[in-house]
Amino acid sequence: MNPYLPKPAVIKEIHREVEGERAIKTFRIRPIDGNFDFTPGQTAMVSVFGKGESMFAISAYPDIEFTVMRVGRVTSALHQMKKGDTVGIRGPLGNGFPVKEWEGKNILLIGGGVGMAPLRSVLHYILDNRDKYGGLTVMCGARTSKDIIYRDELEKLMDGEDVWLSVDNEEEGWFKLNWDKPEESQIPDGTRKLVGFVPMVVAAVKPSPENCIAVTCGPPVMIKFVVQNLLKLGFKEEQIYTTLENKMKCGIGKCGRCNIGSVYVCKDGPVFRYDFIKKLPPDF
Amino acid sequence: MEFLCSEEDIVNWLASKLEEYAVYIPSEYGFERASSSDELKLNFPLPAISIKSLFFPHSDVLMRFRGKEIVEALPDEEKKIVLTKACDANSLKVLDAVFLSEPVDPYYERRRKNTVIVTVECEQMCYGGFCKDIGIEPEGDVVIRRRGKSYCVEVRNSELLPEFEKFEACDEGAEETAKGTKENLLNIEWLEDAFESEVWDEVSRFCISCGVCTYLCPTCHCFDITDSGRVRIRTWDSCQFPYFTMHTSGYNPRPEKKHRLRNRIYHKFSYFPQRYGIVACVGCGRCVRMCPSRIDIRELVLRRD
Amino acid sequence: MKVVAFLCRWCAYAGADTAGVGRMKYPANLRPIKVMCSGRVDPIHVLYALRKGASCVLVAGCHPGDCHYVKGNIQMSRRMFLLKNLIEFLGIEPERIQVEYISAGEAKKFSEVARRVVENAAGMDGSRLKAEWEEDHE
Amino acid sequence: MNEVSLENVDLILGWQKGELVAKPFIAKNEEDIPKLIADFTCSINLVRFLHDLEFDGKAGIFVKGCDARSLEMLIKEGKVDRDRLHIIGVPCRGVVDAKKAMRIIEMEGLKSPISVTDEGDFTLTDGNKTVRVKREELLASCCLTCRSPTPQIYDTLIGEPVEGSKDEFKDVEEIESLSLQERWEFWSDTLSRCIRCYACREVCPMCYCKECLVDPTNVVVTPKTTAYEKANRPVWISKASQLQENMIYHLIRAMHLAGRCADCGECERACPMEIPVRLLMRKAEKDLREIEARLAAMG
Repeated sequence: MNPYLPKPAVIKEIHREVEGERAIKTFRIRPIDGNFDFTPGQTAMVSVFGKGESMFAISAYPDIEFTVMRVGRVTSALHQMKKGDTVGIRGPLGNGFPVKEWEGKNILLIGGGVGMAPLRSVLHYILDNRDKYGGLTVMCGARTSKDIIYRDELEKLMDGEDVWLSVDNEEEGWFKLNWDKPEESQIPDGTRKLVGFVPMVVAAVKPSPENCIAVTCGPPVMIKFVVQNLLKLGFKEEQIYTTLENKMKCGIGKCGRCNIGSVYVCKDGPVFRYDFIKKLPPDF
Repeated sequence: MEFLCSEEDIVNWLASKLEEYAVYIPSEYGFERASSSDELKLNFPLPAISIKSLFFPHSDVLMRFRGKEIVEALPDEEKKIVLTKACDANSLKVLDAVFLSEPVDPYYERRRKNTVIVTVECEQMCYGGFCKDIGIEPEGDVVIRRRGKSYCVEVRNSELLPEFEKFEACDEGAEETAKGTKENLLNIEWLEDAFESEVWDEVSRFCISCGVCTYLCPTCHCFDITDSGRVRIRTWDSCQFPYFTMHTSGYNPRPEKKHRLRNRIYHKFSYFPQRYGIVACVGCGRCVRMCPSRIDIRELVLRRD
Repeated sequence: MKVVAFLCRWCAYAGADTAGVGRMKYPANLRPIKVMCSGRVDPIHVLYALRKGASCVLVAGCHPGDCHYVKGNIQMSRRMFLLKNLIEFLGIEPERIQVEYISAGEAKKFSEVARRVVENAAGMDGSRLKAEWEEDHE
Repeated sequence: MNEVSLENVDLILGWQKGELVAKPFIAKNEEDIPKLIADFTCSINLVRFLHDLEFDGKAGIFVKGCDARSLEMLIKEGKVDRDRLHIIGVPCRGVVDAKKAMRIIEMEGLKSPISVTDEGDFTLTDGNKTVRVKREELLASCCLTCRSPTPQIYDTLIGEPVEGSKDEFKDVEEIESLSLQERWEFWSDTLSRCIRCYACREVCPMCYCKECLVDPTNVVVTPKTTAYEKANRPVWISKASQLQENMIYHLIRAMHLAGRCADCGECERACPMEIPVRLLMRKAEKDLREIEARLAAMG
């Protein structure tokens, strides 16, 4: 097997998540030969022939979906593609979340912006195997309500699960958290839509660390403060998982650009436990 | 097993292989395929471009796109004999560790298998080189050492043994004395807590972020994959280039040359040993000799007397 | 066999237009590219055309003194003179790069130049600068 | 170095002793001053380092004749502020090319450390063995045709001015005398060696663009760069080290340096594959001079 060779795959469905300059679309892709087994949190290389390939987190389970923000050459080319077009897909790559290990525990998913994408695969997996897990809490934040990806899906989920949405700027109908002391915010019962940065939401909602696994993904600054607040709430470093990202080319730990210390994010990651990340050299 | 041969014997043996094998011999700039026995000799320079170019060339077509079809472009298999020096022969251990570990790189593997490495030991370290200082010993299927006017040929690949049995055995005592017991001068323990050290500002001050050190290095193996027209190619890349690690968003985890130089040193002497158990430097001295800013890696990793 | 022609929007391209209106014939393998000024033509554009398989490149601008941007055409001619000399120095026929001055009214001159350049290109083998390995040249 | 002091400058960009050739050095304290050298081993053109040198007030810089030419051009192009520099001119009798020296060292089997002395001709010695080398054999190729070895701009001049030689472009003419086919063979042989390490570009004081036309990966991306912009950057040549791509790279570099090249020879000394990079620049220079002369004759 040539690990550099992508499989041809067909775009089955395209869903527009966010419009505008930093547009986000979700692509459902099916490899022509059908085989593609992965665990939540794994990634794959998506090729646009002649333009290049880029690494994306798989954002669904068991469907193969990629949520792609338009930022560069490959992503722009992807955004111009239509249903039925052919792309290349190479993977699954990386380690994925240890979802089996987490069975019987409460799960807390904290996502910011397009960082919600890898968490959605975990979410789908847990919903598929709902009886194996304890409580489920989802916190998803974005700049404005229009920037929240998977909003419909998350709003539907609010009926049965503990789902919190948040935006950075005030919007009508959204409850504003105490800006200086978020932990003292009096969130009215039943309110699930908040105004405040994601780390503030964590501080305000105060999820219990008891038998809980926290998974966070988003911009580096957000991750930093979310982790700080989780630790304040009594979470242990071993209870916190996050994903890292770096520039990647090969995806199989050979091309040498995504290393943090001796770890290759593409092969040994992208999922890392926080106590492990702390031991890495600060080179990311 | 070791055999005593003259230069002529060895050249004749190589010449007898010319038909079955592609025999590569170092020239000034790189490895060149010998077309006749006249080109075979045991006295050759250390080429500017290292042995890696034979197995991991600068530019390599990975695949071609024809419409929706993806056509794999694997290189042809080739039986090779490569004449080389100890440093380059050792670098293959490093490259093998990277490219032949799971998942195996088929482009490298195809070129690498069926290769017979014939290493000619140097009598003295070349200018800028520090192989013997860091304990590099000749590696390969056949190791040739000079013994006065003749050569002691150590055949390590048992398949080749029958071809040498006609020669007289080499007495082993001579070999021991020649090896000597030189102290290993490698000094890399200090790297453990030097990540934030000011040393990196100091050594990288005149670095110009070119790719000379990495491109010439026999163990550097970073590469880039790009699409060019309907062809996907793999090319050498250098961790010293400013945009090597830059995300598309513009964020760069290693924005300054001190970060990049630090990464190169750590990769060779800390990260690589952690991952694969060997130091990724063979002391060939190419980077020392060719650095346009005269940055000398020996000052960082060798114990000074 | 193809010839890429960079034509100044103010004169040579207008000249080509006039030639078209006047139903003057010129070879179809001349591929015109409209530029705002012949001075906009960077050496890389010319070399890129050759790399992509063009046999010949024509750069046509206004007559000296007539440049819409005062001296874009003069800069172009200097640049192309140097580039021609350099490619000749590397062993590539300098005739691969042709420089002409054609005004908007000179439809006849345009069709003559086009024919001459194409004929000239037809007489030469493929350009040595064509990147054969890339396989992207239709 | 009695002529040099840190009185009016924040630092001095100079050379310090290195093996074979001098290393770049920044003198910041009085103790550093004696470490500064200026001799036949100072081949590195320090002007290139001005682009990212940080200093308060003024900086001193050592320049040879050719370095001064590049500095002059940078001042003209507004890249360097003349008022913030104290230029220390060093009349130069030619510098050693490290690669040429290393070739002799390998051939003669000299052992490190090696000292080089200039006695009209050069002497290389490792203590046991001494080799005398003709001056021309060890000098950098650009020194053999140097027209102004004495800096044309300076604040302090160290030593006596040196007379330049007349540059007759013999090396260029040699290539020009070949047929088209022979020239192609020569250049395809040398340029197919290019590994695109970009040392020639990075070492060049005149190649200061943040974004290089021929390097598809080197694009300047700021937080404001739009996705459209990033997606549509032209990739003029590929990263592959193929003859045609290499040729276009070197042609474009020659075009961009035509009339600006100071002929300091750094590109050629930096090239690990010994490609005569200078030759292309000199061809452009020669043609430009011919045009100039023709225009002057026309009045």
